[in-house]
Formats: sequence, C-alpha cells, structure tokens
Amino acid sequence: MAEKKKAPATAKKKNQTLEIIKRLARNKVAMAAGIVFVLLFVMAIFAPLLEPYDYTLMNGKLAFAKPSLEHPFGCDRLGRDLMSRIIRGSRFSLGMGLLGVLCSLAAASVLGSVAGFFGQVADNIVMRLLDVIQAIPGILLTMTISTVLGRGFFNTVLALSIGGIPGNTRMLRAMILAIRNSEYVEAASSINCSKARIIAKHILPNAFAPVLVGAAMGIGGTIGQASMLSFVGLGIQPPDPEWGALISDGRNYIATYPHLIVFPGLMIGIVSLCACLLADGLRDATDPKLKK
Amino acid sequence: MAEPCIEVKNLEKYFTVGKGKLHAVDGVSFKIEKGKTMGVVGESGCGKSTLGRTIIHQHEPTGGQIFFNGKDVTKVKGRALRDLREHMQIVFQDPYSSLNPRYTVEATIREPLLLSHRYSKGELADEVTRLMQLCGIDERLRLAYPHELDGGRRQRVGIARALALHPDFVVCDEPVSALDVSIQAQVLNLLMDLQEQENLTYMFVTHDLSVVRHISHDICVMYLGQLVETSPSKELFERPMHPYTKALLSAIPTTDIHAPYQRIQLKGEITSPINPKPGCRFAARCPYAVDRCREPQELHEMSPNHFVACCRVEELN
Amino acid sequence: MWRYVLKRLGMMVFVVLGVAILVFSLMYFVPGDPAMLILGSGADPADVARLRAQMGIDKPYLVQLGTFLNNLLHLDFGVSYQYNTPVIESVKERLPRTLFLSVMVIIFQTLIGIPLGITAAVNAGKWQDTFCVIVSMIGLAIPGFWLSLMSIKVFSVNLGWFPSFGIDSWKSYVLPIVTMAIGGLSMNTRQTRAAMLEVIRADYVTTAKAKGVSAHDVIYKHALPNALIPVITMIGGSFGGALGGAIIAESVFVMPGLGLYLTNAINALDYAVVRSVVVILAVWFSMIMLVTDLVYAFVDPRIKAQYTGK
Amino acid sequence: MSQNKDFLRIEDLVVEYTSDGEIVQAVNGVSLSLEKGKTLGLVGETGAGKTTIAKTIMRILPEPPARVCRGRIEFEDRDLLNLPEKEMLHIRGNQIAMIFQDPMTALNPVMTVGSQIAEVIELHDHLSGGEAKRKAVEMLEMVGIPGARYDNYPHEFSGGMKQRVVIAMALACAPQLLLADEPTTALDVTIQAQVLEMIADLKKRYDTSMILITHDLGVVARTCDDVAVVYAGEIIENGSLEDIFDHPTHPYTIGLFGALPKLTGNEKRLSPVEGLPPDPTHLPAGCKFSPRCPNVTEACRSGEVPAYEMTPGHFVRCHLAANAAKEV
Repeated sequence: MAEKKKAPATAKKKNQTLEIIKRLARNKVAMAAGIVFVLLFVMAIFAPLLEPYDYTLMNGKLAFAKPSLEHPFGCDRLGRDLMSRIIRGSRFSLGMGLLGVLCSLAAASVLGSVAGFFGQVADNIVMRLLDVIQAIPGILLTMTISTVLGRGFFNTVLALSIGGIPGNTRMLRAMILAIRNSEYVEAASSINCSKARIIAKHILPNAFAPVLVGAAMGIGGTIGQASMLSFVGLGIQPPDPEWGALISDGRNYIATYPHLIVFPGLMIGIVSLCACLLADGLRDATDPKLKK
Repeated sequence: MAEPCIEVKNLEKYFTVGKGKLHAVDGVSFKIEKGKTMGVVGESGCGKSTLGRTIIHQHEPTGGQIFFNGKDVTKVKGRALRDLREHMQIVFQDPYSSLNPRYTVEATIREPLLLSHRYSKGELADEVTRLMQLCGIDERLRLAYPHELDGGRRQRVGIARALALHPDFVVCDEPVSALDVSIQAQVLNLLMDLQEQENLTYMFVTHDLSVVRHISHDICVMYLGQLVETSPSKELFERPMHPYTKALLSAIPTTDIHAPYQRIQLKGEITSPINPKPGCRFAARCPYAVDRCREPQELHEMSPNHFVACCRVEELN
Repeated sequence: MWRYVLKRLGMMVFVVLGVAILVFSLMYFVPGDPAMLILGSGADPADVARLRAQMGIDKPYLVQLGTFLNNLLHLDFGVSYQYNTPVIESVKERLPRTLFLSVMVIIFQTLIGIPLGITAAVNAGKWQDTFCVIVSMIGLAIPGFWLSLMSIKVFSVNLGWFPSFGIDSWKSYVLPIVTMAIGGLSMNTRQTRAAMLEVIRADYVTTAKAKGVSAHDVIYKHALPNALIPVITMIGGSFGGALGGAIIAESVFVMPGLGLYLTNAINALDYAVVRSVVVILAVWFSMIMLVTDLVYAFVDPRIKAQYTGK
Repeated sequence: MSQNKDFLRIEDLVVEYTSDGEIVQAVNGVSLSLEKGKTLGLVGETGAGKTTIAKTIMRILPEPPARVCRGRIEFEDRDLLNLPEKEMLHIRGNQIAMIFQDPMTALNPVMTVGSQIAEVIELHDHLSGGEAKRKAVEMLEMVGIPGARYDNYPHEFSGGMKQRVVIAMALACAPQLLLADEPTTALDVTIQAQVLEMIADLKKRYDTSMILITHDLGVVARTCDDVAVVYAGEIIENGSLEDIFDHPTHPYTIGLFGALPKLTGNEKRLSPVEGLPPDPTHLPAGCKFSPRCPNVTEACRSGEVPAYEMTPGHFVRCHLAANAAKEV
C-alpha cells in the first residue's frame, strides 16, 4: 500500500538486466547457487585439464577401488578413476541440460508467438497439437521420441527438448496473450508501431522474465531426465561417462560398491539444487510486484 | 461556428461475445470544434472508452462515419491510416500499465519520433528534451524506468508520448482517475496548458463529472452505448434535461456542505449491453418511462447545440 | 453439466486418436526394418519379405495406419515379437500393477505434500517453513531412480527391511512408492505453499478475519478451499509424473508391470509393444485429466457457471 | 460510564511496516476520538496511512511485516491493543465491523453470499443454522437484494450488489462501530449514491458510529459529522465538518480543496499543492509537509509540530496556525 517513489539523483545509464543481477546479488543463497552453477559449467568446459587421470584409462588392479586420497571418488569396475569420469561426464550432462532447455525454449517461443498473435486458426492448430502431445506423460514422451531418434548426444538433446516444448509453449502463450492486451501495446500500435516491432520490442522482452526462470528451473529437470534416459538404456550409453550412464553402469554393484552410484547421483542432485535455487532467486529478482 | 475537428455520424461499434452482440457504441453522433474539449461522461460499461478508441481507429467501427478535419476517414487503410494515427493520439487511464516496463522515459518518448522517420539521430535527442520540458518531466528522470516514477509522472510520460508527433486530436481516456487529487489537479492543469500551447482538440473520457465540467467546453452523456444528451458544458450543468443526466448530476457528492441536497433516486443497476432491446436503454430505470420509450429515440435540439435523446423531454422540462 | 462431460469425452476421443496417429507415425519412420530385426541381419531376403507381408509392413503408410487404428478399436494391439505373445494379454496382466503403483504414488505424495505445504505457508518465515522449503528443494533436485537405488542399498541390503525386487508382498511396494513419490511430494509442497501464501493475502481472507472468524477457521474454512483449486489441477497433472515414476521404478525394482514391459521393449526395439503401451498410458492419463477438470469445475463455482452455461 | 466521548479513543498510535529491509512509517502518532452515533471522516491521499489505522483498530494488520510500536486504542473503556485475541474475536464483526474498498475481491469466491453473511451471525449471535440463515436472508433483503439469491456465488453479482452484500455482512450483528474503508470508490456515481444512502439509513437504524475512510471530499461532505485530514501518517487537521470545510487552515487541507474541480464557479486553473507526498521510508524532519508547503519557515523543518486548537475542537498541526490560535 505504501507506494514508494524512488527517483534517481543523477541521470545515470541504468540497465534493467543489471538491476536484476543486483537484486539477485542481494539474495545470498541464490548467489551461492549461481556461483556453484557457473563453476560446474567451467569445470565442464575445461574438463580435460581438470581430470586427475585419463577418464578412459583402465587398471585391473584398481577395479572397484573404494574412495581414497589418490582416487577421491574411487574407481569403477574396470578400474577407471571415477572422479575423472564424472568431470568428463559433466560435459554430457550439463551440455544436454543446457542445450535441451535452449532448443525447447527457442521452439516454444516460435510456437507461442504464433499461437498468441496470429489469430484463431493458428492458435487452434497449435493448441490442439499440444493437447495431443501433452496427453502422453512427459517422461514417456521423451522416452518414445528417444526410442525413435536413437541414442547419442544430439538425438537425446532433441528428444529432451521436444519433451519440454508443450509446457514452455503454453506458458509463453499465456504471457503473450496477457501482455498483448496491455495498454502499452495499444499505445505502441497507436504510434504506428508495426506488428513485428510490437512483438520484438514490447511483448517478448516482457514475456521473457518468467521464461528465464522456467529455463533455469528446467536445466536441473532436463539433466535428471537425460540421466534417466541413460538409465533405461536410451540417451548416452557407457562407456561414455554421462552421469546417468555412470549410475546405470554401477547399478548391479549397489550392494557392495555403492560409491559407483552415490557420486554421480550427488552430482545430479547438486546441479538440480543449484538450478532450482537460482531459479527461485531469479523469480524474486524479476518479480515486478517486489520491484514496485 | 468554427470548423469541427472531429465529427462522428451514427457511429456504431459492436463486439461479438459468447451470447451475441455487445452494443458498446450504438448510433452516436457529435462534433468537436477545433481547439475545444469534448467531455464524454457515463458510468462504467457505457461505451465511452470504446467510442474514443473507435474514433482514433484502434477499433474498426461496425457502422457510421468518422470525419477528421472535414474528410471522411472511416475506412482509411495502410499508408493513410499511418498518417492519420500521427494526427490522432490517446492518453490512457492506467499510468501503471500504459508504459512498457522495459523502456526508459527517453525510449518511450523517442519511439513515436523514431517511427515517423522524420528526425535525424541528433534531432531525436533534442526533440525528446523539448517534449520532456513541455510536459514538466525533470531532465534527471530521462533514463528512469516506469517503476521508478509515481503515477503523476508516468502520466506525464504518457502525455509526452502522445504529443510527440504534434497531433491535432487527443483522446484522453480517464487520464486522471487513477491519481490522487493533488496529482490529478497537476495533470489537469498540464493538459489545459498544452491545449492552449499546441492548439489541441481533446475528447476527454471520464466518469468524474466535476473533472469533466472543469475541463470541457461541451459534454456528451452516454448510457449503455447510446448518447442521451449533449450540450455546452455550462448549459448541461445548469439545465440538464434528460432524466439520466439529471440523476447523474444529482448523485455527485459536492464539497459544498451548505448546499441543499436532493437526489433523484435511481432504481436498479445498469442492464446488459448484450443484444439490447430497441429504444431508450435507460427506460428500464427511468422514473418517467412510458411505452413510447421502447421505440428508437431521436435527438431533439432544445436550445442551440443542446441535444437530448428523450421523447418526453418537452413535457418533462 | 452432463453436456460438458459429453463434450469433454468427445474431445478426449480426438486427443487419443491424435496420440495414436502421432505414435504410429513416429514409429513408422524409425530407421530399420522390423522384419530384419526379428530374423537377424543374415536372414534370407525371401524370408524377410514373407515376414514383412505377414506383419503387414509392406503396405503403404496410410493403409498401415488404418489397420493400426482399426485394430486399436478392437483392442488388438498386435503381437510382441520379443515374447511372441499378443500384447493385450501382457497389458491385461501388467497394467493394474502399474496403475496401482502410480495411484499409490499420487496418494502418498498428496497426503504428505499438501499438509506440508499448508504447514509451511501458515508458518511463513518460521522454522517449519524454512524446513519445508529446504526439504522440498532437495527432494525436487534428487533424481527418483537414484533415490530408489540408494534405498535398496540402505533398506534392503543393509537393513533387510524390504525386498529389493519383485512383487511378492505389500513390502515390495513400499520402497518404489516412497522413493518415486519424493519428487512429486516436493512439488506438491512447493505449489501448495505458494497457493496458500497467495490466498492468505487475498482480501476475502481479511474480510473473514474482520468478521471475527478465528485464526484456525480463517485458514481452513476460507483460505484452504480457495488454495486447493489450483492444487487440484496440479494433482491431476502429477499423474503423468507418477506414471513416469512407476515406469522407472519397475525398471529399478524389477517389477513386472507395464513400465518394465515398455523399457524392455524399447531396448529390444519391439515397436508393437512400445506404441501400444504409450497409447494405453495416454488414454489413462487423458481420463485422469478429464476427471481432474470435472472436479475442478465442481469445486470452483466460477468455472462451474461457465460449463453449465448459467 | 463517563461521557459519550469515551466511545472510541486512539492515543498516539504509531505503526510501522518492514518492507525490503526498510522501515515504512505508516502511522506516526495519531490521536483521535469518536462520539457515539457520529461519523468521522478520515481523509487523505494514497499511502497516507488511513487503512492502516482502521486495520489497527480491528487488530487485523499482518504482523509481521507490520508492527504497532506505540499507542492506545480504547473502545468502550477496553484497551483493544492489549486485549487477548480470544476477546478480540468476540469484538470483530460483532461490535466493530469493517467494509472494504474493493467489493470484487472482498467476498470469498467459493462460498455462497448467504452463507458468508450467516457465518458472522452464527459466530456472534449464537443462533442455530436455520435461524442464522433466516436472519441472513433478512439482511440481504434489507440491503435490497432478493432473499432468493442467498445461494448465489459472488461472481453472479455486479460490483454494486457485492458491496451491498459486504455491507449486509458488516451490519449483520448490529455493530456499535463501523469502519468503512473507501466503501464506494470502486463504484459508479449513481450506485455510489445508493450505497452511501443505504449506509446512512442503516447506521441510523442501528445507532452505529462510523469511521469513513475516503479520499473523496464530496463523500465526506455528504456523510460525516467530523473530519480528520491525514498526511504521511499524521493527522494534520481535525474538527467538525464545518471547521474543515468552511475554515480549512492547514496548507495541505487548503491544497486539497484547491485541487478539486468545483461544480459551480468559473476558476480557470486548479491550485493544488505542488510536489509529491514524502517517501514513507524517509520522512522529512519536522513538519512532514514542509517540503511542499508554500509558506514554509525555518521553524517548520525541525522538531515536532504541536496541534494548535483554533476554535474548540478544531485542531491544526501547523506553526502558522499558532498565531491565529492564540488570538482566539
């Protein structure tokens, strides 16, 4: 109720993105999660430099070695250093998570814009199509598409992103419809703003904050799904050290050598947790209600 | 009589809704003289906002004609419509939703200038400065975002955007109803100053009768899409003739605590504008309604420029 | 209301038809020849051709699609080449197990998640809230199948409380249900909390307080029914997640349900099974969503009014 | 019982909010009193703290973020701020009722309007379900809604009708005090007139006192006996309706009247106060109005400004009024 009147003292160039980052920075938990998140991606990029051992190097003597100082996460059934494999595997897991979410968002923006702008017919076609796709439970859909496309990195990214399209499209469409009726869009059209410009300059930028939050949230879920695909025999398969594949590889030794499963699982958990915390922080930072 | 800037004849705007046709504007005719203000009053849902938006071509009219500076512009399209829009602008009611939250004050005001392709880069900045000064926006707010501004300042930005292309005609759609009284007065003063300086013609849409009396030269009273009375402002307040206008005027709470207070009791509430019956829409609540009221009503000129759409106007006054 | 139910049922038929066409088409364009797959790569081309004719996969796409849809209508799901048994028989035997598993997951996560969410919202800012927020965040982050594996290690191998595979007794269901419900439970907690927080701030809750309604009744009589409206949709939607969870759980705990049938079929490229199972599960999911929508309409008078055309 | 004056007394009330780590000083030392059967108008702009005052009386402020720092509220010789919650439940809706600004959101969307009225009757009059329902139907009819609509849901009513339901709910237990928070702001003028008239009638019938919160001086002129002008959480001027409307003294009050377009007369320009209300997280020292005041002096910028009594019962919190006050 108390409406605040902030007026900047000087005409300083202020960027909204910067402001969001500043607000985010005040949220310590989200910031910590963000830093860990970024560090994990750095780890993925520089994986070859950070691996203590060659991730493919087998050593019969070290088969099933428990965690030790030399091998902090232990070794797998072929005596390969698990830590090196997890570090290398982050390339697969994080890559699929990020790419999967990005592709899905890109497709969803196109579909959502089409549905939100171009009249009844286009909207109906898109929405009915989504109805059909969404009648298949999420994981099942991803599994089906993955079955059809086959295994491998890019095929899996594609399967993961198709699975995410319906939800993202619906969210974007709802946002776009809401913004389309706002007075500033009407104002834009009254000053002769073209339809394309209205979409690009007035609607999409305002629709994207929640999408960004959804994307951050989605990365964790997508990595989880990717690992699940590997686990049921789709996606990335051993010997590639994707985290889910590592778990799948070690599942038969759960009773005796749990470290084979504990560490890759923890990694998935940590990434998802960070993504989740970051998303929550982003949502608070971009929430216009809080900004007012 | 001076030349009309805007003239509408028998304007109609229907919306298709689930249960039929919503008659938002139904056969409205009036003229607005150059440099004058036409106040349009009525309660929520009477179609006053739709009327404004139809005139500036944000909605396509269902029927009737719109004349701008004597030219029939009802059906303009494409290039001509773009040109026309530069001459007709709108100021919105809600200063919180009428500005793009991701645009600075400068970007908001610059956009219409940019889209007109009439200014070079350097001129753009100067023109923005001029408009900001014109509308009383501090230079230090140039790069501020809407959420950093209060309602009054936001409304000034909205006005600057509307005036950027030197329009002749501006629809003010409840521009002050979301503002507190002192801010409201500041904005009203600004609008009146601008009218004088820029020789603007206003159509001022509002539900606040004291505001409309203050700012308007002429007033239209609308009820459920129909024009019930139009007259010069002073005349309307001194000699209201339509039963609805009388009820409306008597309902305004005044700040004069010594004035005798008698109110014309109105029964019931506004009925639905969807698929209405022909005839006077106010008849359902009118204390003087007779059978004749169920037929379409004509405007009677009771005194110069004072028209009333009521078949019993002569006997009741 | 009945007209609405009929309308929705009609729409569902079209959605299911769409799913069937979609799934069939996806499988149709899969690279590789199913006949070749069955007979092995070294098979005699004449044998392959005979098998192709027998399976009907030498006909044009539309004919095959028509046959597929017609068969579906007669509950003929084809034959699994892997087991060489009609799919319908396995489905009849296995579907109840999968549905039981997923329904139990739903019940478990709802019965625990919603009260947790309410507790968190009612105690917003206090330790109960912080606890629920942290726990649900972690629960959301941990992959379900990993949790299942870890639970086998702890509760089956180390403690010996529950079996690690099979469906011998009620005990066999405990670990799969609990571990697969954690994710949905966390989701329920978070969303119920958010819905409650939103509603607690609503004007009508203040009105109730101003009427002299006690703090307890304000929350349970006025706020909760409103907060539950979005939660109902959420429960319906989480059936999809629960079905997915059941599929994975069957794989981890080697439970002979539809999920295990499906994952085995995927690995063996037994397409008749894959597409049948997907269509069947989609039908179930659609029905659940329909029920959800009807319940939703029943609870919210505003929506109900739209449907009954009042 | 001493005098009628003791019916409702607020003394030196201070309420703060915490928002985004900053302290919003919503109410800063408000004192006022209300006589039995009278109506007090609380006038001020958005964010002046009017609603906070009303919610503090009802003790329905969300705490946290709000906090009552200081002050006393006496209602019929009871100290409301220190009353146990259990007794407060008995007062809310029964002895003190409140009408809210936005009828669209003030009713529970999943309960029938009738049961929402019956609820308050059951709570306080201890009637059985059937009797409560009968009385609720009676209340509905009293506010001009057919009793047959008892089982309708709020979404089936228009804004004006909803506000009638809210009023029926507030008056169902014949409260001694009614707090009406902008009860007609969301309504059209003709409906507003109906609703105001109805409130006035019912108030008379039940001998209810009322605090009417509004920003509309016209509404105040029509309904109130006494007026208090609120600015930045302080009452800067209060007195009888005639005191305020015929002899506005505080520069802010004068500015409020100057900002209103009149229905008679021919003024060309309005003369509002320039500037904006202060940021409630950083209130100016001294007189809160000093940054906008056209007649500001050095003395205004520091120290508390006391309330000067101009004529009996007409108080003004402004140094400029001091001389005039002495002359009286």
